[in-house]
Amino acid sequence: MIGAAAVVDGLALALLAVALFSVTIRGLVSGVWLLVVQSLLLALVAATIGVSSGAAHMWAAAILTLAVRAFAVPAVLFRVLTAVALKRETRPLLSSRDALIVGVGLALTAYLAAGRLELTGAFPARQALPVSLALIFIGLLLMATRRKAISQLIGLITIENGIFLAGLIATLGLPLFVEIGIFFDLLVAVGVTAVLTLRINEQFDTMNTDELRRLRG
Amino acid sequence: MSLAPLLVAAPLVAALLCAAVARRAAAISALAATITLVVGAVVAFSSFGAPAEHALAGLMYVDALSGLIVLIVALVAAIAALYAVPYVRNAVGAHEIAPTEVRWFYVWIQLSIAAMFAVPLMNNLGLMWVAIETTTLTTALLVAFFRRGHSLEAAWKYLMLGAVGLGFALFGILLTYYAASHALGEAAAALDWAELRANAAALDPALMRVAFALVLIGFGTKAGLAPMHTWLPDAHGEAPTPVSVLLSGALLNCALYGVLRFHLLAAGTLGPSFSSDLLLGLGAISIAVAVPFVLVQHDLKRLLAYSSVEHMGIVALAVGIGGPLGLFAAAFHMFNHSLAKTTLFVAAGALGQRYGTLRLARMRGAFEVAPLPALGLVVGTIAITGAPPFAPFASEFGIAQAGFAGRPAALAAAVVLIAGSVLVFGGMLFHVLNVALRTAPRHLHVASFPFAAAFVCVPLVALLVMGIWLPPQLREAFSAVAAVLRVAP
Amino acid sequence: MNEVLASVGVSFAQLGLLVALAPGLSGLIKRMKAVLQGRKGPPLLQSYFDLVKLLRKDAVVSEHATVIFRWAPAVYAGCFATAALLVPVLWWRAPLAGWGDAIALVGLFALARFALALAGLDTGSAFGGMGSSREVAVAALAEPALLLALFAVARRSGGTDLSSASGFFVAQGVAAVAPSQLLALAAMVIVVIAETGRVPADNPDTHLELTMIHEGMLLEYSGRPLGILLWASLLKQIVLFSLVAALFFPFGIAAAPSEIPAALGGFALKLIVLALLMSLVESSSAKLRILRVPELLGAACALAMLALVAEVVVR
Amino acid sequence: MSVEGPLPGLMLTWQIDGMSLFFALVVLSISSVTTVYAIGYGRHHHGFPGSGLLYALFILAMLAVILAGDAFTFLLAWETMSLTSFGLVLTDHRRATVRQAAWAYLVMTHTATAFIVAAFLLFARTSGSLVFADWTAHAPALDPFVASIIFVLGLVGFGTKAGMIPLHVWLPRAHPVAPSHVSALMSGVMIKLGIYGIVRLSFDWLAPGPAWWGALILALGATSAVLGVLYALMEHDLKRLLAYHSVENIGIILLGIGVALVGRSLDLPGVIAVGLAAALFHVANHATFKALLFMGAGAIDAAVGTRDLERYGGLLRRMPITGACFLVGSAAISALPPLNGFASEWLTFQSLLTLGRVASEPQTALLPLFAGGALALTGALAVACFVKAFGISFLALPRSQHAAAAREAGALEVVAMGTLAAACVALGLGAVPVVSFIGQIVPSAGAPLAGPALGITGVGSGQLVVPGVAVALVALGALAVSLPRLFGRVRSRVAETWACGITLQPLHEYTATAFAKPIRLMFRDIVRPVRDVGIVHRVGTRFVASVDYRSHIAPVFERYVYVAIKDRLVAIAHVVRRAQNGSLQTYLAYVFAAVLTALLLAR
Repeated sequence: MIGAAAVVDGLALALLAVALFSVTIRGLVSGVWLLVVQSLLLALVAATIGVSSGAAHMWAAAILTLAVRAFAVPAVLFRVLTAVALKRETRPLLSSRDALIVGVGLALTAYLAAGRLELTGAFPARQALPVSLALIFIGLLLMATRRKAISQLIGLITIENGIFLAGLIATLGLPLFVEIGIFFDLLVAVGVTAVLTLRINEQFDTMNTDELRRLRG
Repeated sequence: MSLAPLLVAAPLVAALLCAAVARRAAAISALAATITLVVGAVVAFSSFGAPAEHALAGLMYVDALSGLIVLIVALVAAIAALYAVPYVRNAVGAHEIAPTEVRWFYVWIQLSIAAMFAVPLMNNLGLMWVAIETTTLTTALLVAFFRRGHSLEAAWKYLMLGAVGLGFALFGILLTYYAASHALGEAAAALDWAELRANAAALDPALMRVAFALVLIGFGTKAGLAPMHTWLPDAHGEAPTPVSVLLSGALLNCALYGVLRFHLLAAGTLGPSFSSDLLLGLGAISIAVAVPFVLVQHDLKRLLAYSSVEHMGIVALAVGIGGPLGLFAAAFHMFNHSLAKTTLFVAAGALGQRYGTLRLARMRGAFEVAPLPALGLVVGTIAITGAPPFAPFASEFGIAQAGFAGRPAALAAAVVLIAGSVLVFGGMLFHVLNVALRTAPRHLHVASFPFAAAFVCVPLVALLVMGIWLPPQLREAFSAVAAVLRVAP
Repeated sequence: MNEVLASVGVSFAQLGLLVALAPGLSGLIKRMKAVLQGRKGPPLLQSYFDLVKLLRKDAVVSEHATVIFRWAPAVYAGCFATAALLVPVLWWRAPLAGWGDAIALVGLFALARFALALAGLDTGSAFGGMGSSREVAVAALAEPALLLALFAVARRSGGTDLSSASGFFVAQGVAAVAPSQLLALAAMVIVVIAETGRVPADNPDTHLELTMIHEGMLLEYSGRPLGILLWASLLKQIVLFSLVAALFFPFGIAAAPSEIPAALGGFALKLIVLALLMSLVESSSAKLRILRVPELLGAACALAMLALVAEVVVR
Repeated sequence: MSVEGPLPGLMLTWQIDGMSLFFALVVLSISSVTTVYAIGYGRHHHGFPGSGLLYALFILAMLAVILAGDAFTFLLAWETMSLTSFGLVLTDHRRATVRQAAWAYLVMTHTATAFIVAAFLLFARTSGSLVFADWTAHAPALDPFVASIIFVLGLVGFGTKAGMIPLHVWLPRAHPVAPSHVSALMSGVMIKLGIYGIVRLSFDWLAPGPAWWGALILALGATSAVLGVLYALMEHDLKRLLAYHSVENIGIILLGIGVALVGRSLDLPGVIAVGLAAALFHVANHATFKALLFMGAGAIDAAVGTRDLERYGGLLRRMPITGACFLVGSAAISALPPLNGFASEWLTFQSLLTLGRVASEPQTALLPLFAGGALALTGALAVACFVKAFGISFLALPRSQHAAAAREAGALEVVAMGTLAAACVALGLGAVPVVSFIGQIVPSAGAPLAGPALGITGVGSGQLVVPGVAVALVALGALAVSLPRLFGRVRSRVAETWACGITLQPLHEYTATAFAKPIRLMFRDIVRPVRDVGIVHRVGTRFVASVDYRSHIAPVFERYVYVAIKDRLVAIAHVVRRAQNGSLQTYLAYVFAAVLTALLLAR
């Protein structure tokens, strides 16, 4: 058990590192690749818990993670990127350095906040819950500081990942049918968002959300 | 054998049929909406005063609260689907919708309706979340249906904020599940409403506080509670009008339903004060935030949207006030708001198509242009802003009375309610009168609006009657809802 | 039945007395003024001659005039005649006591003013309009001053009934002298000056368009109607004097039939004193600019309010 | 009597007692006359479709207000009354002023309703009931502080409807623009229901309170009376002028109520009786003559086509019956004997003096006495105002083509006006039976009668026999014109008016503006006149081509209170609106902040 927890802790820290890294980079393709890495790590977490606890549906979760988060979603995103021929996030609201500083600050906040929540009986990985909160915060940071629609989508998926991690740790996953529903939703969400992104690109000739500031008051 | 599954199934089938039989899409959609109206009414009225009922092997759960939402969704969906027929025809005529796209409009409308019916019927809170998330996705596409820049912008913000908010809600549900699986043991039933409600007292209080806070913010975003409401005026304002009707009349209530379920749960664990106070505060903030945007507004549908923010705030505030009267009035007000807002949006949509714009500055002389929609707009505004003798006054009066009789925070909230509704009354009426009166512009668009009298007058007369006398069936309905919403002191 | 007849008789006697004395009083004041100013002045009975002459003359009526113009003299005279019956003069109880009080008196004055001001507007003459406009403006302050003063008196005497007030002060004797009473008297005198159209509020002897108030309204009247109006305004003057006498110098008023001759003498004396006062005021002051008149009347209001304060506060 | 309402435990209750009966009589009698007028008026002036229904609903709603027995029913009727009258005010909605007036009216009255709701709910909080009778039963147990809050809230709410200054601003805007039969009902009857509310509130629902309640009403009444008539004098729009007179008369009614309320605090039944009798009598009287005057104004408006006094003139020859009725109304509203306005003002004076005599505290005694001075000022100014209104409209030469071509109103209108003119006379001469009737149905208002006279007995003295005064007036007036016949017969000759040697033109006549000028100057510190003089020179010369002179009154309350509040609100709204800046990032920040706050609260 202890060994498994340590593994999960390691994986969680890796997730955090990946997320912080994604804050600093500007390339959109690499951003999506980092999502793939996050998803793989999550699948590993699920698998580890599955091995250690013997819960069969954790395996299902791992496989679903691989299929949806690591394969389907990035595939859609790559399609969009190809369609709009876009490479880099230009002029984010924060420079890479500042974004990293804020990201680390948010991660610390997450540790502080999560420390107050006593999750007795959860999977005993101490890092996992703070990391999941940190992922949520970092996702929000990404959404709030990036101008490209696709970057905001990356942020949104980071948030989802954080929630998913928390779900894995805290409750060994939701009931399977709920989880399938959530995965399905994620897939549709990404699909719908992709469609919207394409349409926005078509309409405004850009994916810059600066254009999307006309509805006020 | 409950009819409840039919409510989800019928629109789904209708959606498939619409996709398959493009030429008859409008008729299919209208027929489906009529069927769900009848079935919804049957399901709803059999739920009031009866013990809660499970359907579809425990997947669905129908009590009075679900019944009320089902009733509202059925009513609003029927009006929206029926109104969509002339609306879409006019929009095609005005080259806003390509003829080939028409069927997809109905497909998405029916899918949205199916998801909205699913929300109040789901026994499992996780699946309820899934249903709510599904409504976001389907309606986001509808909001963007016109593919204009503004619609896309609105849809984008709606989707992003909705997704983030619902993410928090999911996190809250996870925590609830965690707390429940501890209390009830590892069980697939740990997120089932009936189980949770029965064992609420056994849940971990600290966890439930955080869970409720997250769910409140999450579903509150979807329900348009301030300060998470920012997507709402955009989406409601830019969507095709039948979609605005669905969003404002039905969907907001569905999201609020989610909040209410968790409120009951949290109150079961923590006692009523924590969640009630949060609802009270958020409700009061929503009312206060809506006021300035109503006073200074340039777009008719945005005006109505901010009014929705106010009214969702009022319902939240009413539940926060609690007590038999407050809860009865909350249920009553949900119903009133949906009916009145639906009428207002239909009237606004009809006028908007005549003028070719929804900018308040360009709309005038509506009484000359289209007397019935203009009447609907003016009388509907008077009704929804809580002027006697219309039903929203009765419900708001009940809420204020409960607030005045309650604890100091409730009294303060009731004062906010009264002050807010007066200011909103002045603001909305100013804009609406300027639309309805004055001299009409010379150039108008051609747009037909058959059965205008039925769309406009029937709901207004209903609101008038309910402001003075409530049919015993509805009285029983709202009492039953109040009984479900009752939290032990 | 006899009592009713007797009271009707007394009423007409009082009315007759005041109507008869009114032009004489005016002549007296004119004469006193003349003496004070070192002139000879008109004969005492000149006012009678003027009035009788007017009453015998044909009238010229404007082509634009309506019934208002024709009936205004009747209303105007009727008001002051009724007012003359509300004030106790010789007998302690006024003829119409119990039918009307101080407030009714003020109301009658207002009705008279209403009628005459409308008549002033009726012919379309700008002078008439000017007179009406000024008349109502001056009255706007004179009336509150009069009523406040009357209130001060009434609060002291126990009511607005003029006869009982008069009787109350007789019974009080010297004790009736009080700060409030003096202040009220001062206010009342100013009101009387303004209401009777005397210097410094108005000039009864001039017809100069730019200064006149009362005369402006009468400008289109001639012949008999003018005579009636002039006589009625003289009646107003003597009624006001009688009011001052009844409320502030009621001593010597008759309580028994045998005292009536003495009361008559006393009344004559009071009138002479008041006439002297008026002529002194008129001789020693200059006519105010029309727009300064409100200040004078404002002072009257202030005095009357002070009278009330004194009445309430000083025990 | 009660019916089930739309909320649990809510019964729509109806009640009738003497007070309701009295006000119902006022509503029914006046509205039946205005309806006759409306039928005649409607032959030439068609309202919008459904206006007849609204009119009927309006009357019904006024009755329902009076007969309501609980808060909810009352509010239903109350707001129905406001909404229907709002619809009727909008009849001429193509004019911007009408729309603004109607909007201002509805918003103000709705705000006032909110105050009433708050007061009612405080009652409900204490007594646990919405039924008026329960409030009365619980009144002694009410916390004095709460009672005072209720009183002030209710006073604001009902006072707005009554048109009490400073809550009056809607009244002179909304009343003039409505069709005249509606103005007659609004000004004559509807605002009285505000008085009804104040009377119910302070004499029925609340236990006797501190004396400052009554003193407050006295002060507000005096202010309303004086300012109302002053503003009326400055008006040259006939219907606006009449509307301001409603403000004045509400002030006079409030004086009576104030006296009665102070009397109630000091437990002086005699004072209560006189004050209430004066107020209620004046309610009936004002309803009668104000409805009459508004109908007259409507007839003139219909005949001349404008409400501007300066374009009238010479109407008495052209509309003799309307003129006669208007004259009666003018005399009545100016409180001239022997008409009804005089009788009720006499009672009001007496009530003020009575309180001034029996109150022991100096300030309690001085306030009503000074209010009496204000009332006297009001009366004198009212005379001035109606000399202006009647004289400029009906006398002298027509000042416009339209006035010269004016024709008498139709038969039904004339019948309606004649009825009310007769009622003005009858209510004056029959003051004693009327007051005794009021005393019978409203027992607490029963005292001010002394035998066959209106009179104050017990605490003071002063009597008035209106028929006696009338007889004396008529007899002596007749005598005054017939006695000179002793000097022989004289003839009268018709000639031109003297205009310094030129033929009199309408332009030479005194105008309404000029007529009011001395008073405008006297009270310039209060009414704040503004004059705009525009001089146009002939091109290239220093010769004056034309001079344009306009004078108006600075709308003090509108500008410094209501417009200021509205502007401030809108300014705040503009600032707050920036929060919705269109940026998704900002919105996400709001959500994030909300989450953090909620989590903080959840700790």
